[in-house]
Amino acid sequence: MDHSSGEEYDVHAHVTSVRTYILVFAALLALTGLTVLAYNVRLGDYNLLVAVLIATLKASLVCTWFMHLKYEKAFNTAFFVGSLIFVGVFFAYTMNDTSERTRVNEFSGGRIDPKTGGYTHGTAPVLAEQGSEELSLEAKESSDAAEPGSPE
Amino acid sequence: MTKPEGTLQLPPQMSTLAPQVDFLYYVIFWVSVVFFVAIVGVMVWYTIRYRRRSGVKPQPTGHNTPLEIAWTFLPLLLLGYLFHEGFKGYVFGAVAPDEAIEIRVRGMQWNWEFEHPPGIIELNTLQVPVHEPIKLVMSSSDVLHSFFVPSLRIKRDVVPGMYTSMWFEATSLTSKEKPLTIFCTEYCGAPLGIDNSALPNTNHSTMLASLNVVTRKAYMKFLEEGPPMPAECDGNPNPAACWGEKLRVSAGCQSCHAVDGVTNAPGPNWKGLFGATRKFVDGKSQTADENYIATSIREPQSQIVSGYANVNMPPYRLSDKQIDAIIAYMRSLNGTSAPDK
Amino acid sequence: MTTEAVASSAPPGGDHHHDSGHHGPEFLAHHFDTPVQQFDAAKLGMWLFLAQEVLFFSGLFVAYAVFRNWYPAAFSVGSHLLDWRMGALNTVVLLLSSFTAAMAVRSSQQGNQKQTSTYLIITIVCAFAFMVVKYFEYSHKIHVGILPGSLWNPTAEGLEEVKAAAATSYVGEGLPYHIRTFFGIYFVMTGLHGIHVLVGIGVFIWILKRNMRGEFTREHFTAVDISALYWHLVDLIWIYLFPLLYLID
Amino acid sequence: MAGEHTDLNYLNHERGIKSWLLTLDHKRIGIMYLVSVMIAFALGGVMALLVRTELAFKGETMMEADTYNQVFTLHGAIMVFLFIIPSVPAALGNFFLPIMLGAKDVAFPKLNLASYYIYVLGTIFTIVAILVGHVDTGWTFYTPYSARADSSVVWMTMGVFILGFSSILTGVNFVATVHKMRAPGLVWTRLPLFIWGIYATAVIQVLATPVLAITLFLLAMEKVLTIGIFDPQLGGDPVLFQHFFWFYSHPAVYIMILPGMAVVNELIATFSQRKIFGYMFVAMSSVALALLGFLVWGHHMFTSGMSEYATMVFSALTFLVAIPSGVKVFNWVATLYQGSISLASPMLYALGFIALFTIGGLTGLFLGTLSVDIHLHDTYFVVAHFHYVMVGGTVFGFLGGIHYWWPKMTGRMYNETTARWAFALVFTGFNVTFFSQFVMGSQGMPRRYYDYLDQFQPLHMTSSGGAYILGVGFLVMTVMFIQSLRSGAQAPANPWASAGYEWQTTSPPHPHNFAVDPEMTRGPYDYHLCTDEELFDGLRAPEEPAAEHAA
Repeated sequence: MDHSSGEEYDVHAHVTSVRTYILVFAALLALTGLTVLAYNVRLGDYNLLVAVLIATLKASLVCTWFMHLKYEKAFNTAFFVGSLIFVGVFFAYTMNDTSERTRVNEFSGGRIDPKTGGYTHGTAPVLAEQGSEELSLEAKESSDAAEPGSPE
Repeated sequence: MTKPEGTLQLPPQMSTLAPQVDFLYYVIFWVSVVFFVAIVGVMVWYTIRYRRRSGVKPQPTGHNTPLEIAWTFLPLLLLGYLFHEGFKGYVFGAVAPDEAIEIRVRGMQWNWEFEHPPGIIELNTLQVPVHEPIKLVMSSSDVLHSFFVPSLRIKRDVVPGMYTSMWFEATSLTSKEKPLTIFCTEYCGAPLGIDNSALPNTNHSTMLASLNVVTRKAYMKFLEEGPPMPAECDGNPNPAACWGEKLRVSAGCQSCHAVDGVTNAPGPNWKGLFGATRKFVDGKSQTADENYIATSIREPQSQIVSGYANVNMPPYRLSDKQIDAIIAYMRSLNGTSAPDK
Repeated sequence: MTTEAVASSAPPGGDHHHDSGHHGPEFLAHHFDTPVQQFDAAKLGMWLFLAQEVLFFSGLFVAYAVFRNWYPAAFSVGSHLLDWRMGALNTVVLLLSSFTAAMAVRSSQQGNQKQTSTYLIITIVCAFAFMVVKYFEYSHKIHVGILPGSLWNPTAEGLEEVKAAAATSYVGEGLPYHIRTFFGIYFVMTGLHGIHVLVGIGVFIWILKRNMRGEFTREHFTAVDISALYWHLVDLIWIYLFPLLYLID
Repeated sequence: MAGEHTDLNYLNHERGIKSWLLTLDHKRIGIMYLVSVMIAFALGGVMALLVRTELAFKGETMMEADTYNQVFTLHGAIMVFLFIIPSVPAALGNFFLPIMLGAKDVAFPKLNLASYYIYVLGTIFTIVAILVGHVDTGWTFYTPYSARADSSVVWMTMGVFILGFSSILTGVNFVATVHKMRAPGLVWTRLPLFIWGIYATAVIQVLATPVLAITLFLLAMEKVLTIGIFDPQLGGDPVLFQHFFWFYSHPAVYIMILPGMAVVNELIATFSQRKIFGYMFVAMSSVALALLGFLVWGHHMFTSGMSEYATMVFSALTFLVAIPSGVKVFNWVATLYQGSISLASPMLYALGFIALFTIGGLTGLFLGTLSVDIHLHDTYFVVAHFHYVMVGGTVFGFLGGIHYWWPKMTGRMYNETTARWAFALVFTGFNVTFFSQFVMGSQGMPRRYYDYLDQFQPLHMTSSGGAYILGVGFLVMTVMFIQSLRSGAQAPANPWASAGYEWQTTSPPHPHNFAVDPEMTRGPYDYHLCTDEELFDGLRAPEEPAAEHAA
């Protein structure tokens, strides 16, 4: 194991120019502004999608340039991006199951029993009637406002 | 593979679902036996045939990709079949026919409460008509429980804050003295430091209920009259007190209420309770008469005696006759068994 | 974009009189053969740790998604209770600190220790600024009684704020019961992220000290690079936290 | 304890307690892990015997229901978090991974020592939780029961939270070592299958354990800040906790079984003197198991009130996971063909592993099929299934590994006949204990029951009897190993005539593993390429140069 002064002996990390860093930083600030702007525009469900897309764009900018993922060994990128697939699997199945539950009343959070239209046993408003947990002022209001079968 | 009286491995088949489940169980069982015998047999044979003998060198390993592909993808066919059959049986057990009788099941720490359609409440016993689909709509009032009847091959968790449901159709009657046992199979703990934890309905392992499959006529009669007085109380001079005593056991009151006049934990002692004045947490007080006891059984949280603030007793919705029986039993504890009600 | 290759000037191999047959420059650990191997191993180890952090925070994002799906009204009102300007300020502060951290690595790669120290100091100052903004947000919520779960007992002033927030959100009037769940998730997410920022400050102070002692040279800047990677990840998490918590319509 | 070898080795090159507690040598850290893990195993084993003694007779035999709940919780928690997850990767993996790679040490030695001390800290937290008392939630900490119990559950969850980081850091260390520290000539297709197994386990440890950390952190916040995520009264959902918990815990069962399989690869290859059949298929099946393990956690929740659609998807994917395990077992049996098989005690454990793991795997088919699982879930059938896979699988692999590498680790041989007696006791005791539980389970005996119906009494009695035989078997084994340490014969460098890289160095190995940096010119199982000198097992008289090997 002789230590020739060959290329592979010393560390040759890639040095990015200052210009690149400044450009990336400016882009990140612009995107933050864009997110806030998008927030004020009423897009309904797409607001969430737009917010996540912009955040992902910013995140990939930070990853490729600030974290040098562009010049990194293939395995590091593969492992880091690969971990996102596992996050995706975790999201997909948990959301797939939890969104199947019985309809939830937005106001009181009470689970609506499909048959009787009333609240399922053990949810907050039902507990209120049982008096097992004294509810402060505004929750009482919310349970009045949210009578069973209240408008969606 | 339908053996109604049950085999070495499986309990008797008492529901329409059971034969399907058992057939699939035995298909998997025999497939497993074949695989096991093949693998271990070949292993043992090779071990003997090629045992180490001096002077015999091992052959270098070849490789046989088609064989590898074969034993990677061929088992997929078998597994595909198992998945398909399994899912079919599962859907059959999960989706109830429309005309099923709907029974509300409430699990609470160590009791099962059943509510039949017209509002009749049963505690730790369930009567169902034979050859009729019964749909169970279940929820829990405290922690996770799970409703399991081995002979019906049905099991579903009972989750607080959510409805879970399943259905079954009993195929044969159960005898009076040997009802089906309902187990709780989701761990729900035990109270700290009760002395004899083998008593019924005092912890997770004794949270049992009995399922009686009766004729339709008997079921209809039961719906009118509500839960009957237990048979052994008939000859008793004070049948109501005897029923009350039996209820204290079957309804699980004994896990918190003693009757020896001494211990007052975790719930108040029943001996000497009837007629005594009770001081509440908010300072008011009241003599313990009939309706005090009725309300403290039906809505325990509405009137809490001082000293028991952090004991959250669940509501017990017993029928009027049952509450009268408990009151009669309390009177008998004080020795004033004058039935002047 | 011109990229200057790092001219390797220092003679490889350094001196040879080390114990236990040590070979190579002083910073090379005995069980590595070449500095490249040591650097790559460190980088790989760090990226594995970052993947683990991503999975760690993924649990929180899944909880967020489940409860936003169940209680959209409560999340909308809860989000309006938060001051998005403070959130935006915090985002800019963290982006700046991320920029200066990257510049610190660049100057350390070129062996310019003084410049590295200045950039590190700016990064640490930004991190402190972030925590100060967080302190104001938290103290206001605690003072007004808007807390998670059963700690939720808003004072009169708090109730006013909740009603105002409900008015601006799509809910209009009527107060959802589960604002407390939103704040349960809000405090856990931003609190855990805050703890990671504090850890980042600690790491950078330790790196600054070692840099002051002149430990990092053109060949040996691994520690600066790795702590910057950790800091970029903390910034990444906040890039997602800001829109998801502060900007729910 | 140290072998009186004249030449320098990792045991005698420095002495004193400080040299052990502050060591950076992966071999010493491996030994420290081994000792701590065996203590945890003994503690967990005692809990198991208490559980079986209580269940031997109906009604109250020796303890209350609540004490019984605490005992089985401790049995579960200690065995899972303190013993079986760190056992093969941290103890045997730490010791042999660098040697098999031809490296001097793991990639980050300081991190290695740090992860050992994090393990010790986590153990202390867990023991404090035991002393503070009555953690009776089961090793799964299901809410809302765990969220309602008193504060000592927070101690236990924080203890497991810390133990998780020790597992993560070990995983990071091993992946970096396998990628960056291989000796020249050791390409990926020449990696010993033990390394493939430990590598796949490390990947799971890095990717799955953080989700356990966040789950326990949320559970602690649930109790401290009542954030209301898992508590239904505050709008939370207990089934969500089950999703979080099992997203970690199913990959965790692959963290447990893959190292067991990894060891068995080495044993089968050495004791049949042959390369493993279908080397690439077995290696890739380890990686496949690691990745597929993340898709199937829902099969623990079939009856938990999860939606029917999710249940169907999980059941389908669960069957995919059975394929790689099957591939491994078929390839092992194929390796025995035309080999030269010696039934030394390590090989007994390997063959025991194949038989018992096959039963464990096949009973998994029952639990993967939806309608049958509805009947069998949360009964003793499941208890028997995972004990067959964990004890029949991982523990047999672990014991096989300890027997196999004992001469290399300690420089001492152990008594072969006592080892075979111990194996016989362990094998029969195990089968008597858990085969009876299969029948109990399918008859409908629920899990975690302190008291049971009369019909299950005889089977519980047999199971408890079997547990005592198992206990005696482990005692015999412990006595044998202690006796071997005190007065065992000097171990030659390659007592099992194995072609593995770790046998090419002295036993116990040089502080830097190899006196001169190794160069790998052949695969780890290429017996036909090995010179006789490499395969010389030191048992023949030294003067006649192992003639018959040449024949």
